[in-house]
Amino acid sequence: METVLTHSDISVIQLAVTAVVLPFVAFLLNLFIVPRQSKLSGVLSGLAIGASLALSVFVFFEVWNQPALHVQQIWFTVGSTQIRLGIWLNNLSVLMLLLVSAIALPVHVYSIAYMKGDNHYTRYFAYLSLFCFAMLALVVVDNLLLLYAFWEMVGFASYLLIGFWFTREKAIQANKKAFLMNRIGDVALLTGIMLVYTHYDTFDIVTLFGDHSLATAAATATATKSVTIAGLCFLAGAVAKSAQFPLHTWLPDAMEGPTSVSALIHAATMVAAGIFLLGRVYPLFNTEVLTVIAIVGCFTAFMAATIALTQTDLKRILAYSTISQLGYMMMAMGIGAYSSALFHLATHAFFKCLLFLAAGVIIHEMQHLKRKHRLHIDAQNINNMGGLRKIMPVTFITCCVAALALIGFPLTAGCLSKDGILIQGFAWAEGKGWAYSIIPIGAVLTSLLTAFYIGRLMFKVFFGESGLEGISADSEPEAHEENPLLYLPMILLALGSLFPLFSLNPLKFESAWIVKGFADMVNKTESSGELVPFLISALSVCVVLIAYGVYVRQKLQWLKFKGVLFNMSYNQWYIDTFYNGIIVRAVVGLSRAASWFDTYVIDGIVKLIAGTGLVLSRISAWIDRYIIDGIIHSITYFVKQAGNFIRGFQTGRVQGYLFTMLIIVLALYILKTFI
Amino acid sequence: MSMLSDFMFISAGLFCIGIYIVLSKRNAIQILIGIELMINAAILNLVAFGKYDDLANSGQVFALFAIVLAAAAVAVALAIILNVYRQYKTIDPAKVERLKD
Amino acid sequence: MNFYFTYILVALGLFGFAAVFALFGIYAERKVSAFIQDRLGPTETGKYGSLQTIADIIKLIQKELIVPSAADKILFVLAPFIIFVSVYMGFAALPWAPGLVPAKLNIGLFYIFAIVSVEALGILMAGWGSNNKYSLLGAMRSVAQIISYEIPAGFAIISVVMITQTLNLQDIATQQGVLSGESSRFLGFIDVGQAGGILAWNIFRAPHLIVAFAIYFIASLAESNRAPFDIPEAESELVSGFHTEYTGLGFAFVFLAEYSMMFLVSMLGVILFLGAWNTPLPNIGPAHLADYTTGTVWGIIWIVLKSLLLVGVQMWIRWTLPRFRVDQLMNLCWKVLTPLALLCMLISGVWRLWLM
Amino acid sequence: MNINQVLFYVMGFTALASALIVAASKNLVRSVFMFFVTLFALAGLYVFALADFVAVTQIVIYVGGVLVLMLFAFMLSNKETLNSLQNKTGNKFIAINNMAALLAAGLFLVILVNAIIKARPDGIVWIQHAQRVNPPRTDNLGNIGVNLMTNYLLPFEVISIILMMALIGAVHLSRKEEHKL
Amino acid sequence: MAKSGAIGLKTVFGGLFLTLKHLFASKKRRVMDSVKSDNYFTEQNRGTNTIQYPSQQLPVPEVGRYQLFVEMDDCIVCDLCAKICPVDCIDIEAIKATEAIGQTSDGTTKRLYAAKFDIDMAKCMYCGLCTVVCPTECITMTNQYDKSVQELDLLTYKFSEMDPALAEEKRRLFDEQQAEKQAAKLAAMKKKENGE
Repeated sequence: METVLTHSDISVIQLAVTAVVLPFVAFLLNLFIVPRQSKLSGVLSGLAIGASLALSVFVFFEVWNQPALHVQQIWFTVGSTQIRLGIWLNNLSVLMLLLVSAIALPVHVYSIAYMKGDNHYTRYFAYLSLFCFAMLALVVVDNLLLLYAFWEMVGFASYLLIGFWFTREKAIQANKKAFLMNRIGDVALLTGIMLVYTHYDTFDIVTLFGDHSLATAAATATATKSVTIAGLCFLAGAVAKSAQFPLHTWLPDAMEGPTSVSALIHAATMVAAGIFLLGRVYPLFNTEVLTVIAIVGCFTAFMAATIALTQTDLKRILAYSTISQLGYMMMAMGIGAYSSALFHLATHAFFKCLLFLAAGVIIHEMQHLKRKHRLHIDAQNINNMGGLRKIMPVTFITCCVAALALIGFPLTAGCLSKDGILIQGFAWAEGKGWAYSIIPIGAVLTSLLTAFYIGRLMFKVFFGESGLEGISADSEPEAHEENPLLYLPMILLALGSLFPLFSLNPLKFESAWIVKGFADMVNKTESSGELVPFLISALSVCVVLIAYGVYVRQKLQWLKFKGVLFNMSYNQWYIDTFYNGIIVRAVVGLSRAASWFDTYVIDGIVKLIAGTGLVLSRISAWIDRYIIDGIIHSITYFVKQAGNFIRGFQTGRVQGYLFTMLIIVLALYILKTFI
Repeated sequence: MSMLSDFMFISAGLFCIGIYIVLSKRNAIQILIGIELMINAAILNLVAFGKYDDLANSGQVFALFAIVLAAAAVAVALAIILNVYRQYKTIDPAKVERLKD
Repeated sequence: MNFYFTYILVALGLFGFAAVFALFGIYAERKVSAFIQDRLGPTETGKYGSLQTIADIIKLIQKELIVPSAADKILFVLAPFIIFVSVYMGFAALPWAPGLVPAKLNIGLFYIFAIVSVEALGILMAGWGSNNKYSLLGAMRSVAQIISYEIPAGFAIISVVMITQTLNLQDIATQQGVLSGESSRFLGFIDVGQAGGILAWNIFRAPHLIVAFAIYFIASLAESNRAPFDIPEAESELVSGFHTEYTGLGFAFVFLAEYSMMFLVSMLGVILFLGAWNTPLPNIGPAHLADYTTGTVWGIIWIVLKSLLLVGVQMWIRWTLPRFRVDQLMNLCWKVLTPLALLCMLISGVWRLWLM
Repeated sequence: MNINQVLFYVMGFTALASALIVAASKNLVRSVFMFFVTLFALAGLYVFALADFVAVTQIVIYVGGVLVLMLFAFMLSNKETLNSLQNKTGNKFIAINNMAALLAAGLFLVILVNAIIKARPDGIVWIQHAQRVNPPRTDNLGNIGVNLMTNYLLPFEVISIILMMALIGAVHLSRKEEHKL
Repeated sequence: MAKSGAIGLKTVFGGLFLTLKHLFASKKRRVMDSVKSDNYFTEQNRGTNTIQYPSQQLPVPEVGRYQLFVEMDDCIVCDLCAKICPVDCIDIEAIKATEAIGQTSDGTTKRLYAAKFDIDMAKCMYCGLCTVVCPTECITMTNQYDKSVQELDLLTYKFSEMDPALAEEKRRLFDEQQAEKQAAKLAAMKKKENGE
């Protein structure tokens, strides 16, 4: 794959590398040089990511819809195998590069205000920069091993950030959970990489999945079993990282981290890494795997949407919404709507990030109220909110934009991407039998559920009266939303959630440039393509109106908030309970058994040996004491007596000895000389 | 005229004075001085003879060794004297009789 | 018998120099201390108080020599002279200019090192002879300090000797200038044998000799009992150490010895490290600055100037730094200076073998 | 009788006389300081034997080290002598209890002198040879150094080890810690 | 170890350069400025601080409270200052005059002679109470502060100009007047007795 690179291409790659490395520099500076709680750290990280964004934009325009850029050098050599590493910039890479930095910048800006006064300000930004570095690096590297390394680093940064407030027990539990869940996926991913390596003898992504690649040929022609398994392994990795069923439960718990972190990592970027991974290795998947992907995605989307219906925690609702939307993307990948999946990834990043940032502001406000009135309430419970639109107009408006985008309301970015998925879904199911059409129908249902829960969220938070007794929010005289650093990013993201950023035609998803950038895997369709979006939009509006009726007007009381379905949704389909009850208990039981074995069987044998040794040594001690010591004592007795006898000759006076010696010398000399 | 025998007479005198000090004194440090005098008498002889050994300089070299050894001996001896003083509160070697507390 | 006469004249000349130096040294010290402390110092006796020391000496000479009744009289009276003579004898081997040295000794450096250590004995005599606990404590401290600091100083000196390969001070001096006739390399690389000047000085011949010089300088401060190593005469604890009981001429001699010692160690440092009587000006191309400024008179001027500079630094340090505590003093000597000096010696060996 | 010989006999006399005072003096401190004179005179004698390096070493080690060490030890330990310094008794050089020692030392001196006279050291063959073939040189410093590092390398190294052992032993012995004898 | 060494070196050189700065700043001499001057204290941080006293003097405020001075013409010898003095350094001996002997500058009539008005400045503690109680403000503190003398006695300042002979004369006169009065009184009594 050695292509001749022109000078400008090399500079583009250098710029890309710079964009990747800048946050790392910020991380190192924050970690080692910048003093704790220094205001500098936020500015530093923000500047780094800002510069990265600028470079990414440049790189994007250089690479987008141009031939992919690729440089390599030898990393290390094992035997005759050369492992190369390098940078691969194709449409997918630069899109992700741009997306990550574009989302990260507003979050950084927001964080500067949001984390103000925290005791570990510098540490926060260090972690954030580390995450950005890992994520940016993840999207540009061309080597599976390196990709795995950065994959792990992303997970690790996420772990650090979830447990950022490490004094909270729940945060510790959440980050452990996230880490362990991710670990399952990571192991699967590593297995997948190994399988790919044994099969194709290379780690090089370009060789594997680029144009005219090995995998493309393999997937289409000879779909061996190992390739299928490798595909499933990659899927499992993506499932864990993107919080898909059945490994999704870490994501809601991950909301224990700072809200800005949730916005950046758990809504917009890191969870998208799974989708990105699927996109990177897409040629590897054969039909079976793709179907599995579609099923998993569809099911996750539906399940998460139903759970989101009943949750009361603001951030948890958004978390489940994220899971649901990621399921959407997953499903799109599975049905071959590659471009739409990525398109949705991009649009979703904007509006979900915005929703989280808004949630952060709202929670901030609630905590403020809580402190002010000395209440003991959960600041994140939406039942305690209400009527906030009057005191937080900017948040309200931006939130509305995001919610509409999430519903897929026309004129928003979400409408374009979501409709694309739905249309392609119907097209895919067409002519394959009724069973296949469950998937697009599930998607539509999910879409309606989405409309309902987001409507519920909006109405509970912004409309009606405050959930807090005796406190009317609008009687608060003081200024809210005072910090422009908080709402400026939100406004920017809200603008990004509207259609013009992605397409000039608000109704036709094919005209979006992201869709055009990727060669689609599904044939273009025209049947019912135009109808579906309008139908769904109309239905969505109806659903929103129902929600309005339920939560604002307090009508439609026949909707029960009890019952099996409600409980199932409220308790998140009992998945966590299941995990705790079955898997954890099984592991604990196994370890108890092992412990019993250790205590009684192994220790018993050891004690038996020890007892034998003890008896033997008692015997030898007796021999030692009476027989051997007896001999020695008798010898010493004789020596002692002899010594006592000789002792009398020794006075211990050196001078005496010397004198004696002198006398002897004199005597000898006299004898020798004169006699 | 050679002064070799003069050197030797001086050395003999110093040596005998050293012997007298060692034999007669009741103070460990003075005894040490006597020993040092004797060593110096020996060194004087070494040096005196070494004058005629131009090639190997054995006299001077061994005089140096002797000086160094004497210094080392003094260091150890004084340490012992100090220790003895701490134990017995005297430095008269004749009074140090008890071997054990 | 004429040369005996010369010997006596030289000895008298050195004594005269020591006395005159002490005279102006004391005056300079008082002035320096005064200026450092924003005072004026002596101003009344003579112009700018320049005759103050002479007045003090006249006063000291007039004073009665008091010997404490409980003192060991012989030791008490002898001690100041032994202290002074040991320092004074050290001057015998110091070269002043090319070809101008009171006694040409093969082992001049070793001789100075040995004879100066006799000073410790004099101090012990003074301390014991005074029969005064402050004197004895001061003497013990002083001797312990001198003996301890002789070790790093000795090692620093040896690292020079290993480079120069001689104990003859005149040879060491000659090697560091244009008169050496052999190549001498700046930092072991650039040949400055012909150019001479400051770059040919020992301190620049091998970089580690800069460290050795620092060690020697610190140790020499301690050996002459100067601040910050003046715990033997710590006024706040021991009145004034071993010379508490001295008056009149005895005190004058102790003082004379202290200032002579200052000059001696400075001059030795200059000879060993700072080019002795060599000019700092190098030959640059056609401008033979080094050749112009080398000679007997120039030599004396240079060496006195450099030594006075070092003496000035000693004074400056004395009036800046606070006194060390005993444990800090010994820590510095044994845990810092001695290992560093050993390291210097090691590097000297390697340097000699591989780089010269 | 040139000035060198005069100086030599003066030195020798000083050495012997000061050594006698060391032996005779009741005042220990003075006798130690007198010992210093003896050592200095001995150093002078070494110079006459053309061993100036040994002479200087003698001063460094004995005067600078050994004597000071002795004085230190004395001042640290000897309270009795400190007291006896105050009430000086008469200078009894010839006392009854020292007669035996004096006699032994005197007899030994007689024997030594006798032996030296008999041996006639100036007539020893190799010394006469050496005087004829290569008369003694004064600048033998470099030669000593070379010899130390070649002929006498083994004793040199051994002595350094012994010195180190002695120092460690001395330090160990004089530590303040309590240790059983 | 290395860190403490670095700190040591840093502080040593810091100190050395500080003293060097002072050493070379010594050319500048202190300006003899009054306390009132604005840069009185900044002046002390520059150059040498020594005041070579006899030839240089700091200006002293006119209202300085140093040496006591008595304007004898205004003194009415009331003895208040001697009574209030906490250290008893004022010693006054008064002689009653036979008639009013004059007026002070503020118009008070003087009726006593001061045979002795000594102030022992060696004892004085400069509290200034005497100046406060003086009814005619004749005792004041001046800004003279240099009172170096050869003998201690010279620190006792005598303000009374009356010589002993004159004092004796005035005493005698007063005694005579008293005696006359006594005599007259006796005569009057006798007369009364006789008259009764």
